Amino acid sequence: MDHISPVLWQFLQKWLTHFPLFPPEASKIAPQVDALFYFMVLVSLIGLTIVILLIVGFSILYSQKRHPQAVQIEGSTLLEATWTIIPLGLFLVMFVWGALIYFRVYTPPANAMNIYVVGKQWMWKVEHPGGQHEIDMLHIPVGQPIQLTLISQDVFHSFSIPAFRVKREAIPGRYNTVWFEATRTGTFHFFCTQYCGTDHSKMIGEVVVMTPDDYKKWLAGSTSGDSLAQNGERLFASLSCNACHNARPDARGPNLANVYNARLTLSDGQTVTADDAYLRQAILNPSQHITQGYAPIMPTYQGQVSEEGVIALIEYIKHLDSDYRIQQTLNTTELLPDSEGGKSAPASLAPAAQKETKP
Amino acid sequence: MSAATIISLPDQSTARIPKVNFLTKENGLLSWLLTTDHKRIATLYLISITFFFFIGGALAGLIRLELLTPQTTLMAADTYNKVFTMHGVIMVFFFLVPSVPATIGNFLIPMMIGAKDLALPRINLLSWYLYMIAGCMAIYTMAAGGVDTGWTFTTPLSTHYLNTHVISTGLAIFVAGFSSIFTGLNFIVTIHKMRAPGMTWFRLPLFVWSNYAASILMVLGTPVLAITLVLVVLERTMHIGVFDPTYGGDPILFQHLFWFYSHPAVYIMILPGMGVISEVVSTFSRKRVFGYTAVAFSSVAIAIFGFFVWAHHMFIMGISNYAALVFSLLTMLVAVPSAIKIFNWAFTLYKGSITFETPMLYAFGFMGLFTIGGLTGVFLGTTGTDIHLTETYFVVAHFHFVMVGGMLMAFLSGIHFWWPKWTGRMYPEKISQLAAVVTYIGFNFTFFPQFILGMLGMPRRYAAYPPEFQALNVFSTAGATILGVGYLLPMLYLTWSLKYGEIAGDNPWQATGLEWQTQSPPLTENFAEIPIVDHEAYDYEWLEKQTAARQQQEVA
Amino acid sequence: MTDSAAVANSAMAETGNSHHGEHPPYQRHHFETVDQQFDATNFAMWLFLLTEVMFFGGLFTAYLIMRNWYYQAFVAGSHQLSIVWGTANTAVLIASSFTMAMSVWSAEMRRKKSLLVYLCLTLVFGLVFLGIKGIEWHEKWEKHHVPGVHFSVESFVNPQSDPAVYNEYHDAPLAPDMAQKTEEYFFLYFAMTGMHALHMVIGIGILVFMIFRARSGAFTNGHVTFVENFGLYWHFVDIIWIYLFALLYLISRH
Amino acid sequence: MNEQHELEHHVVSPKTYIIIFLALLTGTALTVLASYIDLGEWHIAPGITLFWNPVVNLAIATGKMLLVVLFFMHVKYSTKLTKLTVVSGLFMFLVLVGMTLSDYFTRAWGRW
Ligand code: HEA
Ligand code: HEA
Ligand code: HEC
Ligand code: CUA
Ligand SMILES: [Cu+2]
Repeated sequence: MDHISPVLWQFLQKWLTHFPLFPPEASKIAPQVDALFYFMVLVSLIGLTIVILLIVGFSILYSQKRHPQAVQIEGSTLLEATWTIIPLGLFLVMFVWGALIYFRVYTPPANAMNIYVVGKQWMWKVEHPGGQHEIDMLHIPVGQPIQLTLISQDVFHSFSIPAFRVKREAIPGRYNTVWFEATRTGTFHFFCTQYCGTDHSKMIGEVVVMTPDDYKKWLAGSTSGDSLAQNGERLFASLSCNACHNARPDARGPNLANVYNARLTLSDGQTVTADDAYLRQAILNPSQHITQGYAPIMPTYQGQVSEEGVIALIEYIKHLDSDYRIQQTLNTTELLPDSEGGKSAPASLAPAAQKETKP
Repeated sequence: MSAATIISLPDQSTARIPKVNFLTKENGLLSWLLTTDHKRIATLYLISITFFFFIGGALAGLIRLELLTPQTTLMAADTYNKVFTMHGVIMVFFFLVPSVPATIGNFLIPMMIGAKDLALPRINLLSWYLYMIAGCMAIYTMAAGGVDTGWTFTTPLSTHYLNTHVISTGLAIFVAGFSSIFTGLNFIVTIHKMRAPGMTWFRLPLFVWSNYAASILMVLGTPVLAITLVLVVLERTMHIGVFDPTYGGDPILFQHLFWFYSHPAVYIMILPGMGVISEVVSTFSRKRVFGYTAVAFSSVAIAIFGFFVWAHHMFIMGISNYAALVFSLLTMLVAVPSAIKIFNWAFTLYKGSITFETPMLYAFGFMGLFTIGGLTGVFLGTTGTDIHLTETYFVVAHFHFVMVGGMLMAFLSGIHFWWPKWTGRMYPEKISQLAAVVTYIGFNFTFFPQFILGMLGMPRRYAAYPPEFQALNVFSTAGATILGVGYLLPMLYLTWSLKYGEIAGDNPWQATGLEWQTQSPPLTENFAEIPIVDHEAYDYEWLEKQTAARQQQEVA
Repeated sequence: MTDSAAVANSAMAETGNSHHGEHPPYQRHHFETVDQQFDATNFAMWLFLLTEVMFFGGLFTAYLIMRNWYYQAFVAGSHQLSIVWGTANTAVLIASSFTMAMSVWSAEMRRKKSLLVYLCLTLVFGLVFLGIKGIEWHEKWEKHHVPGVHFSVESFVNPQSDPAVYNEYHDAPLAPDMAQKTEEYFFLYFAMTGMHALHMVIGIGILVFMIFRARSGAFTNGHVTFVENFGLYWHFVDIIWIYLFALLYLISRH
Repeated sequence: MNEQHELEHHVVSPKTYIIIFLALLTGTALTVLASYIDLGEWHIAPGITLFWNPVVNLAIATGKMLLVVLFFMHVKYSTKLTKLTVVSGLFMFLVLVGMTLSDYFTRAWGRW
């Protein structure tokens, strides 16, 4: 060993010890994805081994030296059917198994805590419901389903957390969602994986998974004062949405209280659910879907309000149930000390969790 | 591997290359530039795509050098982006799509079916000119500063957020697309209408079948790419269009239209290569391809099903989950015909009489590497695992395994196999066997680590990456150097053999195809008289009788 | 299968009894028979039309999606198109298709004079079509309805400002954001009719060339391939227009 | 050889062409008329409605297309191969449009 130059030796040592062959499994879905992955690796290895064995075996057995005269064979329907049906069967197993995981990853549970993520060239802006903003960082509590609502301000980006085995494209003009539940604390990379221009490779950030207690502390420490919904309320007033959307009987626009997740009937007879995507559409392209009984008079706010503004508005509308006044005074900071006694589940902090009470 | 070859070279002391052949028929530059002879056009193509391959290869070298270190040491991020974009564009549209069809296919299809030329010789020449025009536009783009969209032109990045040469690249690909359409169209017409008497569909060599299938894809898929690029160009110039949400468009629509072509395009890239493998495996095991009909139909099945799976490139983009389900299922179906082919080739060896000349070595390389590449394709086609693996180096490794490990191997296999027919001279066997082994080793070193990188989550198209990925990247770069040598070697010794190679004679491999029954290099009209076909493809007994009869004649 | 058998048979028959000199001058050397040549070029033309179908297919897909999303904008945009001009143009193009079919028939019957007449008629109809298209486009230009170039939504947010259209359809004003989407409609309108017109221009170029050739009797000597294939192209362009007319002009007139 | 050619190669009579021509003009008149009448709609299921106007519109266009293809373009008298080419063109067109739209239409299903 002495012959090897110390520099090279250090280098080798560093490599051999820092040689991850396998990413950490840090979310609830990760072991499930990996199980499928290993199943597929196994099947592939077996398939590959069979192919290689056949080729090498026949090459040895029937090389010209050993077997100078070839025997002409037409084929064999039985054999061919075998290697049609067996791979097909295996592939179908993979398909079904994969589809189950896919639906799980892209169907957030009802109690998930919602965090908004806005991608732009070349950074990630994370908006917590409590009003905390982060750039290229994402703080989350362990053991709590987190739903990310992703949108891009310009081009396609893609939010990928390898340790959680989840990834979702952030595209302009539309919300995409993904969810996960971290199972261990720590810091993990997240990447922008969709090519998005010059500094694509700099759109890297870190997910910090914390214990619920640490998370609470972090929330308290990094609040900017107002929650998203409160920002939304301010916008609602300054954009004079309330000129039309107010509870007065002569209001020109529909009452927005409890509109979130309600079934709406449109003027062309179709019905839609007023989810995030619908609300966003209603603000930016109001005339695309006209609610029954109203005139298409709402102006578009395209260009007047940023993606973050839209998010705040939506967050505000989400919380517009009859007792929203009380809600609005709920400041995350003030709430924190209370919850320490007893029901300490961080879920109760998240505004998103409050909608559970709704049917 | 030494004495036990089936090469039946003529007596080298007396052997001569026929004085009249397609290479010597006319002389002068103009006779080449205005030729309508499919073999000459194939030669022109061969030279031009080799040129582009080495440009693309040099760019690949730059990519690998940059990725040696985690930081952007060699070049700035936007230079890197241009480099991989041009690498992808050149390799896909200017090398791999025309590789086997426009060179080997062009050279062989008329001969294999016993015709004097393709049905539309002037269109064939036109398609080469279109290719060259497109090529010049691509070179111009590079010289003028390049383009950094990635070869997939994702909107709205390509339409509004870049100020590089998107338009000239788009138009270059548009023109190259029409070159490819005309080639495909020509093949289909030729195969339908120009077959020699007695050459029924089920007597066609499998190479013809697979090129036929690829041609269907070219004819039906490429126009969609063309119109998509036109729309991108319009959107870029007029600042209004159907792809950018700011103007009310839908970027996912672009993805649909782009992949409607570009998924079938990957089968355009692989099918002709599969045809080469069928010919080579049969010849060097001196045995009829196992299950001829299954192999023939699997080509057509790939071509047809290949059209129904395009959205597997969009699983995480926010297409409907139900659509993802359907496209994933169909992806599984399209993988099966490839499996059929692999096993049928393997069983062609069974009870054969196998020798291991260079084309056969490359063919073995193809079978192993394509199986790995294809099976990892299934990982990506499975929705659940694709979420994790998409847009990482796993994908990069997948497609290099199928495109480089698959198609490029097949291309080299075919070039070596038909080199004696094309030039009348043999390539040097020993050194070329060495080159085949070197490429195989280099290839695995380069691209296998990338699977692990992808599993670890390293995103593709990254100029700089977190240091924990470095070790595997160093492996990969080292492998690429070996690989580069592996590709440089054939270039050198094949050129050498043009002058010094042994004279090959009509049928050095004792193969059965019609192309081997004429002189090497062939006449301009291919055959002294149009053959009448009375035997199946790969009928070695027929060949033996034929040879015996000829020997008798010579004795008499 | 049958046609290939036919080719094979006639090839054999020919090797039996014909000498080299007997080939008609228009037979290219690499074909065995004139029939084979005709079949091959005809089939090639069909394949080319296949690519054209897919080429326009991309545009139609985009159109269908946008129309679904922005239905009102598409209706309002469509009302801006003149149904009279549109119908007239459809009739003109159908007529030119008819005369083209008759040209092919004349060539097959070896009637040089009638071939020339029908070809010229086709040419005239083609030019008339482009002329009308030009008038329509010009109108769009005047009304600021060319997307990307000082596009104005005035006629849509305030239909009364455009009395000619308003008096006919009494369109309700569009909300500003929907009105903006009419630009999307006109983008597709120009892309689709433009692409179609480009095909017409190319066709007209070939027509002129054909008329010159026909004057020297090129297509009335039994070799009708070129006329026949061009006819296919011309009819195809007609078919595209039939759909464009249905989709762009007739969205909702009631 | 030429006679043989003539036999194989069916020549459509001008009479047929005139009939088709008139039929096409009638079709054009019909679509224009139809577009001025509100043909109503069909509520297949809550939220899914079929409007008759575009359906009729496209049906007439398709009818016209068939006339042109079958008679003007002689497909009715052509080989199986030509017919197959035409059908495969239409089929691929429908695949492109249909499978793309299937994504758009199923996006609203479920919760996403
Ligand atoms: C020659 C080119 C080529 C070929 C042939 C293929 C073949 C296949 N490809 Fe690949 N693919 C590409 C080129 C190609 N691909 C490229 C260039 C990209 C990236 C584009 C980009 O984004 O830049 C890509 C990306 C890509 C993706 C998208 C990844 C992503 O971005 O998320 C997917 C997903 O489904 C996929 C799937 C497949 C499948 C299922 C096959 C199948 O056809 C493979 C079938 C073959 C086999 C299955 C092997 C043989 C089987 C056996 C021997 C049986 C073994 C035995 C048992 C199982 C018992 N490919
Ligand atoms: C036919 C297709 C083809 C071929 C043959 C290759 C060949 C190679 N490719 Fe390529 N590749 C693509 C198609 C292809 N690639 C595509 C479509 C992409 C995606 C682009 C995108 O994301 O938009 C891609 C992307 C891509 C990447 C990912 C870039 C990124 O995402 O950041 C990498 C990285 O390793 C890579 C490497 C290589 C290497 C090492 C080779 C080697 O096999 C090449 C070896 C050949 C040579 C080295 C040439 C011969 C030698 C010389 C000419 C001597 C001179 C050599 C030097 C100066 C070094 N390729
Ligand atoms: C000029 C009056 C007006 C103003 C200002 C206005 N709206 Fe509206 N809004 C309407 C009308 C009328 C409707 C119902 C018709 C429709 O769907 O477009 C509506 C519908 C909506 C809906 C859909 C809910 C439903 O029941 O259909 C949302 C959400 C909404 N508005 C939010 C906003 C927000 C947020 C603002 C301010 C940024 C705003 N509106 C400003 C008039 C207005
Ligand atoms: Cu953002 Cu890549
Ligand atoms: Cu694909």
